Amino acid sequence: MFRQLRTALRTGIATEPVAAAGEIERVGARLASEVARLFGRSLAIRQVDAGSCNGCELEITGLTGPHYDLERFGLRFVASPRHADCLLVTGPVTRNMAEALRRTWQATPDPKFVVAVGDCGRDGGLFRGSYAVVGGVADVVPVDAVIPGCPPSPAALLAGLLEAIGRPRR
Amino acid sequence: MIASLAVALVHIAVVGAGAPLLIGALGTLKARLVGRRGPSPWQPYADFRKLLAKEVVVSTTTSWVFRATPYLLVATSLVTALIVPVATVRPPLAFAGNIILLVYLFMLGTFFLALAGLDAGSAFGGMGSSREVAVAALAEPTVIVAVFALALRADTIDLGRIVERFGSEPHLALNPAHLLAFAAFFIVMLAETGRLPVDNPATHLELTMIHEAMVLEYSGRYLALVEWASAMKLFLFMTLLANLFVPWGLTEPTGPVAVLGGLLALAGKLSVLTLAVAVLETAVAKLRLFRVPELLAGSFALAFLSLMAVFLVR
Amino acid sequence: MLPATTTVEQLRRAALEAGAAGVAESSPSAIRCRVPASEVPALADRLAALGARCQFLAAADTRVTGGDFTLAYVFASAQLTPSVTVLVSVPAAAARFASLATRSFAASRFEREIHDLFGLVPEGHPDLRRLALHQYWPQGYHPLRRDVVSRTDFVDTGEAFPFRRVEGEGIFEITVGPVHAGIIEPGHFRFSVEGETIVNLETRLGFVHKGTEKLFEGLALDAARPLAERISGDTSVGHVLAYCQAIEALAGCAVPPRAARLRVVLLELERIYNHVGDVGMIVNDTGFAFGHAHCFRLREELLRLNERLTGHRLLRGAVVPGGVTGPITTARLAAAATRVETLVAEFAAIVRLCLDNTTVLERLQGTGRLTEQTATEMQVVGLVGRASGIDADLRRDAPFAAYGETGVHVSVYGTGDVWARTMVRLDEAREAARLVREVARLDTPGIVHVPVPPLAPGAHAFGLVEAWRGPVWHWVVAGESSTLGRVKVVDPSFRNWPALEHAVLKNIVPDFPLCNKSFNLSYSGNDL
Amino acid sequence: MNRLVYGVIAAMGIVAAGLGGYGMAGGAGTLRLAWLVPLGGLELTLDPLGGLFLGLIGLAAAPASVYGMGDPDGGGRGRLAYAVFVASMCLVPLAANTMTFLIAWELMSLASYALVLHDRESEESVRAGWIYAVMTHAGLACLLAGMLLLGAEVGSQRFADWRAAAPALAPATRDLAFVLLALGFAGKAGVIPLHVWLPLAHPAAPSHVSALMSGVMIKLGIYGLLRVSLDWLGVGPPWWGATLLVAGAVSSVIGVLYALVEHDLKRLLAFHSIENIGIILLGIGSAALYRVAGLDALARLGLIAALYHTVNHAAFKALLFLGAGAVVHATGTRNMEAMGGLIKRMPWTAGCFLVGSAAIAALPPLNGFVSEWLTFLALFQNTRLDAVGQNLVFTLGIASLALTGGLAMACFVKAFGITFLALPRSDAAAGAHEASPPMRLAMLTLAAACVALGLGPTLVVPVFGSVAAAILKTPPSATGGDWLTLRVAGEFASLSTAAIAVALAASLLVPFAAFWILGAARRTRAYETWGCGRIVQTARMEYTATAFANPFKRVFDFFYRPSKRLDIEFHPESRFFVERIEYENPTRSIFDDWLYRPALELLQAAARAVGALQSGSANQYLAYILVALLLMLVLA
Repeated sequence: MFRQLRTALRTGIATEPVAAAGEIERVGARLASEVARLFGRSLAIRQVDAGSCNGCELEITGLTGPHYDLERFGLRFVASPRHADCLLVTGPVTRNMAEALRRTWQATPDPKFVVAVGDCGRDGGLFRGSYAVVGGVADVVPVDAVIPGCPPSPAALLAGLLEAIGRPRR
Repeated sequence: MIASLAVALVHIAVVGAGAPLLIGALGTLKARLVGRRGPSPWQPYADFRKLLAKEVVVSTTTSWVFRATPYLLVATSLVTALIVPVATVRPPLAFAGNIILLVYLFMLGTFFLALAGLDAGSAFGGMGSSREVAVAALAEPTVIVAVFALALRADTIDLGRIVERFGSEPHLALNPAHLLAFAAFFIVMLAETGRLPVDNPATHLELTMIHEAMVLEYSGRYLALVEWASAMKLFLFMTLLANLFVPWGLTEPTGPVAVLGGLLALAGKLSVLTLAVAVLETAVAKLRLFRVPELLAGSFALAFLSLMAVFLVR
Repeated sequence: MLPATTTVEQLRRAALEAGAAGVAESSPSAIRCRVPASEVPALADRLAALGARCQFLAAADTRVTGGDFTLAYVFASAQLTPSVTVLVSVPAAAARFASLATRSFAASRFEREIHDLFGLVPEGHPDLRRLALHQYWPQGYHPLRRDVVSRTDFVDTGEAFPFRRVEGEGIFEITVGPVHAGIIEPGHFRFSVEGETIVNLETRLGFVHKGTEKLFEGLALDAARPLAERISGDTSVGHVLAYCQAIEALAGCAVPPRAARLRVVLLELERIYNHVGDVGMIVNDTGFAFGHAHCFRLREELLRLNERLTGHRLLRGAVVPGGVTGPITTARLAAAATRVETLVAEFAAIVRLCLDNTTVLERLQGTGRLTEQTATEMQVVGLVGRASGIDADLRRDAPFAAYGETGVHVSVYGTGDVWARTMVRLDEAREAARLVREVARLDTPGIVHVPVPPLAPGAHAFGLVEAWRGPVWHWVVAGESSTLGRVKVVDPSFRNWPALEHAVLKNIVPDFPLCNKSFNLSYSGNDL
Repeated sequence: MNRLVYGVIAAMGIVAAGLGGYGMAGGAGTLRLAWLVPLGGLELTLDPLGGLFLGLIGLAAAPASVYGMGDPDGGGRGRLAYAVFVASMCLVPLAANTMTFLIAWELMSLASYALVLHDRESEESVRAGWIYAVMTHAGLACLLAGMLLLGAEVGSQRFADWRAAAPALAPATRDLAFVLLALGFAGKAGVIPLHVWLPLAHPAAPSHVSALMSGVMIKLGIYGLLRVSLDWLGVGPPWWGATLLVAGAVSSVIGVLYALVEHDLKRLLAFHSIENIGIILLGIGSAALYRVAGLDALARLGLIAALYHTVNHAAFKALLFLGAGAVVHATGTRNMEAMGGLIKRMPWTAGCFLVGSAAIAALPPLNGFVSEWLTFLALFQNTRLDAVGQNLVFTLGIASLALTGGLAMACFVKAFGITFLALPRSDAAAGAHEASPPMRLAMLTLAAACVALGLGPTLVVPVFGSVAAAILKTPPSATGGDWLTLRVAGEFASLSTAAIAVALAASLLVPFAAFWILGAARRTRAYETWGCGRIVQTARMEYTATAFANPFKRVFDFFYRPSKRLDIEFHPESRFFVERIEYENPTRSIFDDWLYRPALELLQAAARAVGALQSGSANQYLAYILVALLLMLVLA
């Protein structure tokens, strides 16, 4: 336990300020006003992998690490869509996941918003047109914003999310 | 009458408003200890505010039990707040049943929360309920026996009077049995409030959780109420631990100054305790589910020894 | 387990005895032949006696060129060398072939996949429930046939998969997924339990089936490279390297020595960041936030190192057919090697700290035990296999890229529990750091890319890479004018998923996430 | 006809209750009919303790009979047995001499035996009846021997004479009489390990009979134990009380442990009767110990706790059995694994059952909480005793009572949750219907009694206090406190369930009202249970009763000794293709394995030795016992 404390002291706080400005494509106008009012200080995120290659998930899990630490902004990942305000969906949406995504969206209480993550989430990306893929996230549930990239880095994800809820970065 | 009403309001206000801060501070401290900036200690307030503004999605499988439970949980926590010596040694409802009432009020909450977990019919809820009642059923006797070991030495089971007695006669507390009871109570506190190493409040995996598995179906204001109630439960347990075993600073509610003094003393004690819990929670892993009963059995043994010591070391 | 003495010669003799035609050596340790469909089980039995079992099976729709479907089998020991590739024609009219399911568990899975995607029936297969496609997909719709018309006229009716029902009073089913509580890929787990003890587990995957193999068809070689990198996002290098090696084998081009060495560096960097992250996740599932936070801190540093070195955090775009691209100079490589050593040393210290914590250790030891016997019978591969006593690693057994130069120390544990899988990761991360250092030491400036000559239509070749999870296979059949005809991808996850069902038996439900994380199999790579 | 018979019995119950109330209030009376039977004739006496039990029987019989009116299974042959059953139970607490007592006692046993056997087709009923008959007659033999012994020593068969002569008896005689009588009564009360008949017999009877058997008949065992340990034999040595206390501790914990892994709803309730008998014994044992030490006030407290819990248990256990009866009637099964979702189809039954569950789990502010609180206090006060051995016995009692509380809560989460909540697990449960109006009325009455007994301890405790004082022959003392608060032992403790109820109601209603005013209810949407995005929920995915108790099965595996069995049929050529899996994990009973089976084997060996008498028929053994008893009666 003391070795652990020593390690903790030596490493210190690894959390960094958010560097880049968020590159985010807004889809609706609703975001800025209502979302900021409600979720500016508290946002529960349910992540849904609707068919991604796991690259986006890899970077999303990075958000919980010490460097990005999304919790400092009042953002956190939750276990149940019942607890969620925001669905963070990676795509492309496969035929086999479309229904699950729809149900997850239904199970989430209003007000809620959907952020599509990655180039695949935006429009299906490389997988567009496959017999097993429906398309981008917006082809299945209403999307409010898109964070592009393949995969977007944790920095871009964090900046994008903060932009979405209109939260100043500090 | 008016004075005791005022004290009641103070108790409810302190517990109701302080509980989220306690949870928030624990979160911040734990994050700092692992090298993260972590959420603000005020985060739970923002969460509650948001949840209250949200819609509630209720499963079509559920009955009124599911909908009534959040209110009942809050009610049990609030009533408990009136029994525990938070700000003074004369908690307003202390006369209504003393420590036994305290334990059974928590059981009332657990009873309904566990039923609510079963009500939606999902395996996760049942899993949480089954585990929660197993933990509660094994933790509850320890609370009774540990607190009773103290009560015997103070010759009353009124919580306020126990505090008063130990406060005025500190030599009573200088006793190995006292330490045993403290250790037992500490372990049970972790178990009853779903902290590590019994339950992991930070986990987000359906299959491993206890508390969160039961509340997986709750949303919006119901979720806020349930989480608020469980925050209050943690606050009350920690307050009990602080004031029963470190009984100084609390007095009779002679006036606002005395009450304020009691609150300040409590704040100090809780800060230390919060830090201790945060350090402990970062230093241990969650026990395998079926090790938990062993831990609880151990704590029960400690409490039982403490009680026997009252007779044997007389 | 294979007697180490098996030689190509013995395999050749066995093939000939089974009536194989056109037996030829494709490399010093591999032969190819053609066998009539009816003779496959007999051949399999002869090879099994030599320790070679079915390790790969794929179908290709070659009706346009040959009038029949073609099946390609690879028989080999767990070390995958020496091997026999057997080609079999399946007449389109019959669309049936003899199943090896009860002889080789691996084959049974490949056969189910072929049954779904090509509509060829493995006769005598005891379990032909769907694998790649879900229940609601129409009967008779086999999307990997060349002449199929893509259908969108069917909807998800939620029709349930026929899970096995465990009889007995009080038994019920816990259903988890496809949308999980954590940030992980989608899949469905169905536990039959009596309370906490897991009596039976069935996994139902295929949720992220994206038709990847079909997407390869007709692509130009360079256009297919990004797709190969996105088969499983965390194994970008592993897959693209297997793909490139298959193309290079087809085209008969040798990559420059420096490129081969850099490929080692890239593959090992991928291994390290994944192992570090995995250990973080395993420790996190024990509730030990400290280990998780520090492993993730280190993983982030490693990903940033990747970005500095190749321009992409997941090392994408660096490996191309014919070599590698990117500005990796000798000096930067040396600096990277030093950085990697530092980070891995720190990682080892964190792991030691975690494992010295008895509450953590207690959760790992004895949990999710996959015995050596079960692992061997199920033909488990890669990291999971090495934790269950299967001493196989392509980097040593059939060296590719520049592994012949560096040598590889293979870490094997016998206990098969979560602890063993954690220890394999720790050892491999350290070995990977050594390999990067070794390559940096050997590195001299030179070219890193050669152009790839055109492919002969209809030719086929394998690319085989020991990625961080285990062996990745790419089987490429060339199409017209240097495009891709058929690409069959096998991620090690496809081989190992069923083993998880056995490892968790008799464990308790709350330990499942820990078991699952210690396997950390890819859903995307499995579902394709 | 049905209605008439049950109506008459209900009225009889109310009359009995009135008479009992009169007795408790101090009204005394004696009725002698010397000519009716030999050996002392029929003699009935009303005193406060007898009055209490008479009242209890009456008050429980009334709703049970009303329930019987509405119970379609309650008609036919069972009516006469039921009438005899209720009438004989009423006589037991009034009996004033051996003959009267034994006749009433045996009538009660025979009538209940007939009721247990009401379903002769069922092998289970027959087995239950057989074991019940054996155990009850073994108990009778003990009682008879004890009473004859006392009668011979004192020279009178009248209880009043025993009471007077007790202090003069030789200690050995008193001890022997105590052991014999206590064994006989403990068997009837279902004290562990004499409980084996109880979980078999109670569920086998029709539900309104189960309610009376569990609610009051076993209480007559408690009645007997009270008479033996505190009344007839005078002040005994400390080991009497200590034995009762330990028996209480063991019965309470083991009873609830058995209940936890039971998924036959009525048998689960029957096991809880054993637990509650244990809790009552804790009170009686502490009273006996305090009395020996001369701590009269504490003895009274222990006795009040025991009496209070006796009454409470009658109320909530009768309620629960009636509720279970309604459920069993609606679903056609006692197996909880086939229930579920009944709260939507049987809201009244569910509501009443929930009240009963909360009461038996001792949740405030209901009645179970009050009597457990009193029992705790009685046990806590042992610091006043200056005998370390006894203190440790009390400590054991405290620990077991604390453990019992938690486990009972867990068990009733299971009983209510699995039976009434979520989705129905069978077609029968899906098509269940609400109970008939008389059944509902009976349940509502008992539920109201649970609430009233919970909220009114300040009114009830003085009544029990006077009964206790009468038994202990101490002057009745005023209990502390006022109309709102009950004070026990000065500053030591106080209780006010009414205050708790008000506080709970207020803190429940305020947030609710606040949300309601703010219009929160409009922001509610119904949607399917979260199934991870995909699965349409079925009952197969719900927690089962077996599964719910699984953690306990693992924790207490040394006690349950579960024997796992996993049968897997593989494909003949590969073990990776499974064709069928079956799993079982039953528990085994320590008492069957280690006590009764060896005893039975011993008995059989002995029977073989006595070859001439051997016939192998249980009935014949029973006949032997009866003949022997009659002989002894005549000879005495």
